[in-house]
Amino acid sequence: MKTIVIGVIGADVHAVGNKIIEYTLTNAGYNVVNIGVLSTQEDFINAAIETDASLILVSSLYGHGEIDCRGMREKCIEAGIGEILLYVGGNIVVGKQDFIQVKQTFMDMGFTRVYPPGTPIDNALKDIREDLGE
Amino acid sequence: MKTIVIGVIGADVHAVGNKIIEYTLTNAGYNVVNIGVLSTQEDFINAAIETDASLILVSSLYGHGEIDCRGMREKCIEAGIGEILLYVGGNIVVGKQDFIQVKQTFMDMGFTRVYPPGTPIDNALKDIREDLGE
Amino acid sequence: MDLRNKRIPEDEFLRIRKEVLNSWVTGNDPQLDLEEAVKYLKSVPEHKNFAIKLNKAKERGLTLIQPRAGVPVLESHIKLLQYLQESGADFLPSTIDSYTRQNRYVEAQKGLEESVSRNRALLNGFPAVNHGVTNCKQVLEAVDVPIEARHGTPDARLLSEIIHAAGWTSNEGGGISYNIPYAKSVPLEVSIKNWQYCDRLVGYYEERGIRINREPFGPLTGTLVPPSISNTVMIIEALLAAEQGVKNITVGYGMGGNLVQDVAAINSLYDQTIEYLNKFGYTGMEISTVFHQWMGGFPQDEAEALALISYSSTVAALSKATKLISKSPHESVGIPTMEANGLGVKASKFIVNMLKDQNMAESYALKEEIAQIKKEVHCLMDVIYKAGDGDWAVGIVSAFRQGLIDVPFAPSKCNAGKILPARDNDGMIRILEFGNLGFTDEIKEFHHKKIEQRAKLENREISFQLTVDDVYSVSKGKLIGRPQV
Amino acid sequence: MDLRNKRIPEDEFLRIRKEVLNSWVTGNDPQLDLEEAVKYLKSVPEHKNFAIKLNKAKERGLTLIQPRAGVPVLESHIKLLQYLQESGADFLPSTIDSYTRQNRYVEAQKGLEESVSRNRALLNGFPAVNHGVTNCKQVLEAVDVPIEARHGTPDARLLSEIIHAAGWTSNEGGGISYNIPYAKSVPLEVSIKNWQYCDRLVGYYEERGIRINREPFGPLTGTLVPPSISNTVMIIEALLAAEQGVKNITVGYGMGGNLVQDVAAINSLYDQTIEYLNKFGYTGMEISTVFHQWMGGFPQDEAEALALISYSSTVAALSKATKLISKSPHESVGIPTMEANGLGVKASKFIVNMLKDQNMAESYALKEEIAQIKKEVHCLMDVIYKAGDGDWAVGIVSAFRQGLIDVPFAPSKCNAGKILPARDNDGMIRILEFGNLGFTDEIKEFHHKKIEQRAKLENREISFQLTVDDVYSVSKGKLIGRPQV
Ligand code: B12
Ligand code: B12
Repeated sequence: MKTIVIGVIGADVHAVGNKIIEYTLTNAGYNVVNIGVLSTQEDFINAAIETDASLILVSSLYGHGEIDCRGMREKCIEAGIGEILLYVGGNIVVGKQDFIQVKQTFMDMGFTRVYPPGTPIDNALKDIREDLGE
Repeated sequence: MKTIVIGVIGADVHAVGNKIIEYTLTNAGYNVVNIGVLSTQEDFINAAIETDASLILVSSLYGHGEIDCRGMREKCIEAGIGEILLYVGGNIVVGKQDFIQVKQTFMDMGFTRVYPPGTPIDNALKDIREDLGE
Repeated sequence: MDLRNKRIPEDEFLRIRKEVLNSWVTGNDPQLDLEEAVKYLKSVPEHKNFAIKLNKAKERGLTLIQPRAGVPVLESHIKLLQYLQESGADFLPSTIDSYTRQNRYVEAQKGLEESVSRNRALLNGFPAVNHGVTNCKQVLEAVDVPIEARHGTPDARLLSEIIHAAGWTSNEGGGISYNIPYAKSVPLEVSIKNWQYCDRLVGYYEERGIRINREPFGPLTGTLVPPSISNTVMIIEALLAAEQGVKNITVGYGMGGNLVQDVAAINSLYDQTIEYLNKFGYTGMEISTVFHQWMGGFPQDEAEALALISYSSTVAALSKATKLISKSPHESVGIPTMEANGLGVKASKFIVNMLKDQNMAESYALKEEIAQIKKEVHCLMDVIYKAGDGDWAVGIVSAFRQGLIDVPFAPSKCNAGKILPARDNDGMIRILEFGNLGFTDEIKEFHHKKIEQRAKLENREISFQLTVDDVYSVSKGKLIGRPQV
Repeated sequence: MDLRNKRIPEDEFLRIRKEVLNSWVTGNDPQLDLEEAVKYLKSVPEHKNFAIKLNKAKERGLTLIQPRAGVPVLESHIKLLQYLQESGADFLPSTIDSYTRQNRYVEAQKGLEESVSRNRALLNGFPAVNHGVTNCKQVLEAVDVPIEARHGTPDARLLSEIIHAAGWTSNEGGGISYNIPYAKSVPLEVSIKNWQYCDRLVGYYEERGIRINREPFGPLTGTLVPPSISNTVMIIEALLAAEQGVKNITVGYGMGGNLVQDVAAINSLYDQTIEYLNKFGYTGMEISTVFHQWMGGFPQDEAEALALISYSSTVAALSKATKLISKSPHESVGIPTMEANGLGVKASKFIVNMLKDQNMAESYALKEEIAQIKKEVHCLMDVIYKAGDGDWAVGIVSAFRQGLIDVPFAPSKCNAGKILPARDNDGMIRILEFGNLGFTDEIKEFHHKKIEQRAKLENREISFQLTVDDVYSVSKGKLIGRPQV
């Protein structure tokens, strides 16, 4: 059973989606480690190391995602899990922005997959299965 | 007391605005001759001649205004009232169109004043007073 | 003219039919052969049959959405309908242009051709007669839901022939509701006779096992019509249609604006239509209701227009009407673009879904208003029955002539045009000037008191100014046209 | 920590105040001198005073509109507020960014500076603390209606000092409502103490004749919160505020979606707030209510979002709430543009105007639901009172710790997070899993039966899946998350 670390990054307290994601991924057969809201990059990385996770799934709802996610890939590399899959989704920037550009920004930061607003977790299950090789 | 002929042109049956216009212009001190809905260009012109009117105020609500109003100025000239003031208003073309262009079309047809959708008759009173020289 | 509320005998119907089909070239289409038409109509799948889809919705307590829409050119019209279907429309319309409504097919042809050549709509609807059966069939075949013709035609005989033969299983209109608000000098006898024909056509198909829905046009002038007046017209048109053999009827109502009065209107409309049909011996009838979103002047601002559309939908859903006719955010300006029309459908659909499982709680105020409307309708029906010596067709003509029934703001010369409506302090539509309206003194007293209360609160005289203010008020964002303070 | 529901003595308040003002550089502004501040607040004209404007609206039975809005840069923020005022907003907000809410002024400063330099908002609100009194005054002076700070800050002491000294006459929040949904590990004792300070500040001004409004945050997590739970929190925060000398309180409620339950919730909230304030000896209180448009996940489609906004406004208007917090058609995507926010205001305003003269008719269903909510609130209040041995502050902390009161989906560790809500067959929010919630068996039985009826109709087990489906449903255009058929 593959392990996925989930949580909500930064000063963000949106907890509903997080609880639904935990429920959905668990139902889909994954070992879910939920570090909850108000989590730092370090919280995610430490949890991933401790649980030997294959994927870190970052939620950001409140708009500060861009600031909060900067340098996360570098921190993963420093921590020795440079190759780990990094997803981000929710409402990751402030306001209604052109998503092509937003996606590029986060891809450039080293995220593996970047999701537009309103993508329910169910729609990402296919990607997860693919990336985790199942 | 100056006379104004009002009516709704063509196959148009929108009667509400017409009744309100009659009421408003009468209250404003004009002699109003209301030929009602479903009126032809000839109906307007005949009424204007019979009552020695200073202004013909054409309403068109249903969208066919452009077809219905073509040649009206020429008919006035033929009938010997070529100089009469001709107003048109309501929803004079089909759909939401750029009004600058619409206005030009009707000015080219020889209308004195052309009003955009949603201009209540009260907003035209100033123009009427001005044009009728009061 | 010998008007009676009697089923047209088949031989007479077929005789008139020849004349009707001869009135314009597209009437000569062999697809208008009745056997052909029956065959084609039988091939229309159930989910595209208006009557059947309505029955199912009614059974499940749903409110389904239908926009208004029609453009002259065939391809554009199909594209428009497909777009609306994707936006969530449960039923599709084809709104017919105004020349066709007046049987001015020559002008309609000109407008159609110019619309093609100039690539810009010069007609305000789809000229179905000029298009003929083949094109109308193409429209039906291009979509996946039932289609209805929506128009405003005093003489819709040829139009009705063409659309039904093309598989359109619903036709809006009626001898009263498509005359009084839509014509100036067509005698009521004539339009009623014409619509008896349209109904008889539907009856003819019914006899051959084909379900076709008929929908009298409830809103009339769309402007401050007191519910008892439009409901009375609806019931009479239902009786006239039933006599000609129509079985599936959707009676309509245009929103007034006060939630309680609107819900009461739909409730009493349904009850009393059934009551009168039963009482006069029409059995096996299938009755549903249609609620029209606000039919008067709309606000210009598109957010406000969408708000009004949403509010209308809320009222419709709470009234449990089976069908809801939607408007668009362009309403006050002109025929909407495809996209604007779609927005109206989406907003409406969202609301009816949100309210699907909710009911309007029974309340004293609701019961009272239902009772009031029913009392008024009974009163008017009695008066009309007497005026016709027991014949509804004769009665309604005579009642209109005498002003015993009277529709505010109607252009028709057959209408007395003496009553003046206005809102009371709750925003319910009442009557301030009765003309010769066939109300009892008790009912008049009730209305007068309601209007008096309002005038008192606003500290002004009872006059036409109340009516004028109320005509404008909703478009200015208020229900009641109170003086500014 | 020594928490009690007791008014903070003035000397202690002034002592703490020094610390508070020292926590960030803008706290040293001489305009924060209390005499200065009192003078400035006294110069704020009546029409810009939140409390006074609310009182007037309540007296006239109006529902006034307030959007949410805040951008980091001063000039843009002012432009935004002016635009919303022109769109019809009766009250203006300044929504504070999330770093400020966590007292992370360094990051807020960084975000503010970057927003200026990159000419693009990098903060999700207006960092009022970093801006300081002068800038906040500029905001107030640029508009013509009262301003309130809206945030979600467990420790809003410095923020409150700055905004009130700048003439903003309302502050949203409370020790419970700005902790449980907005924080993870801030102890409830701490946030309540902090908010006692904020309330005491308002009380201090009250004593000097300045009316300031306080508004506990009713919606909590905005997600399927049963009305009795949020109402209980509201009443307790009102009691805590009153103890500190606050006189003008607006208790809030986030729309659930069922019309009857929502109207019942506002009605009982108002009644019971007054009941408890009276019972516990707080006199001269001015209580009003605020209704929040749908606070859960919004639909993506903008027409649907506007429909939801309009429906929410309809419910609000029928509930006769004094204030309505509006959303925008961009809600599901991100912080709205000025224009999108304005559309929400316009649509909301249109609806409340349409319904101004209409009342929700009294019905059996409404009475019943009011009685149910009141019964549940009384039950929870009793439990909390006991848990605190007669002290509301102690009681609420202890009740949360034990899960006697419990908020669904809350991130806070002080919250048990054991209850699971779901809708019943009418779409009313009920509870399917109680955890340790302080309900009597009778109340639990009532909820259980309601949920059971729904599960039965849907032919499935009672489980968390109901809750999950209901979390999504409104954003997908249905009130109840029923399985697809
Ligand atoms: C009520 C109404 C009806 C009623 C009319 C009842 C009746 N007999 O009067 C009914 C339901 C029957 C009806 C039918 C139709 N209608 Co209609 N109707 C309306 C509606 C909703 C309100 C009109 C109204 O009464 N407003 C209140 C009065 C007081 O305002 P008013 O009419 O605008 O008049 C004022 C001003 O325009 C101005 N004014 C008018 N004339 C002039 C002239 C001058 C010189 C000046 C200065 C000012 C001025 O002063 C008046 C008083 O203040 C409008 C849309 C809207 N405005 O919201 C559509 C609308 C006019 N209708 C329309 C259409 C297309 C039709 C139909 C063809 C079919 C249909 N789609 O349903 C038929 C037409 C039948 C026919 N042959 O004419 C379209 C016209 C489209 C366009 N121009 O692009 C509109 C705009 C709706 C839309 N967006 O599609 N309609
Ligand atoms: C409920 C809500 C709240 C509640 C949250 C309660 C709680 N503690 O959970 C309250 C009222 C407290 C709140 C507060 C705030 N909120 Co809020 N909130 C919402 C709202 C309405 C719904 C969120 C929700 O629960 N949806 C339901 C769940 C199931 O969906 P979800 O959260 O989107 O998660 C799903 C998907 O996004 C996806 N997903 C999530 N993460 C990931 C990751 C990956 C990799 C993938 C594939 C998928 C995925 O899967 C989830 C399950 O399907 C949204 C707007 C909306 N969506 O309609 C705004 C919204 C998220 N909030 C917003 C903001 C700004 C705030 C506030 C800053 C202040 C404010 N303006 O009110 C504060 C923030 C406080 C803080 N420090 O975080 C903004 C964010 C703006 C932006 N990004 O531009 C939004 C978008 C509203 C808006 N348009 O302004 N909020």
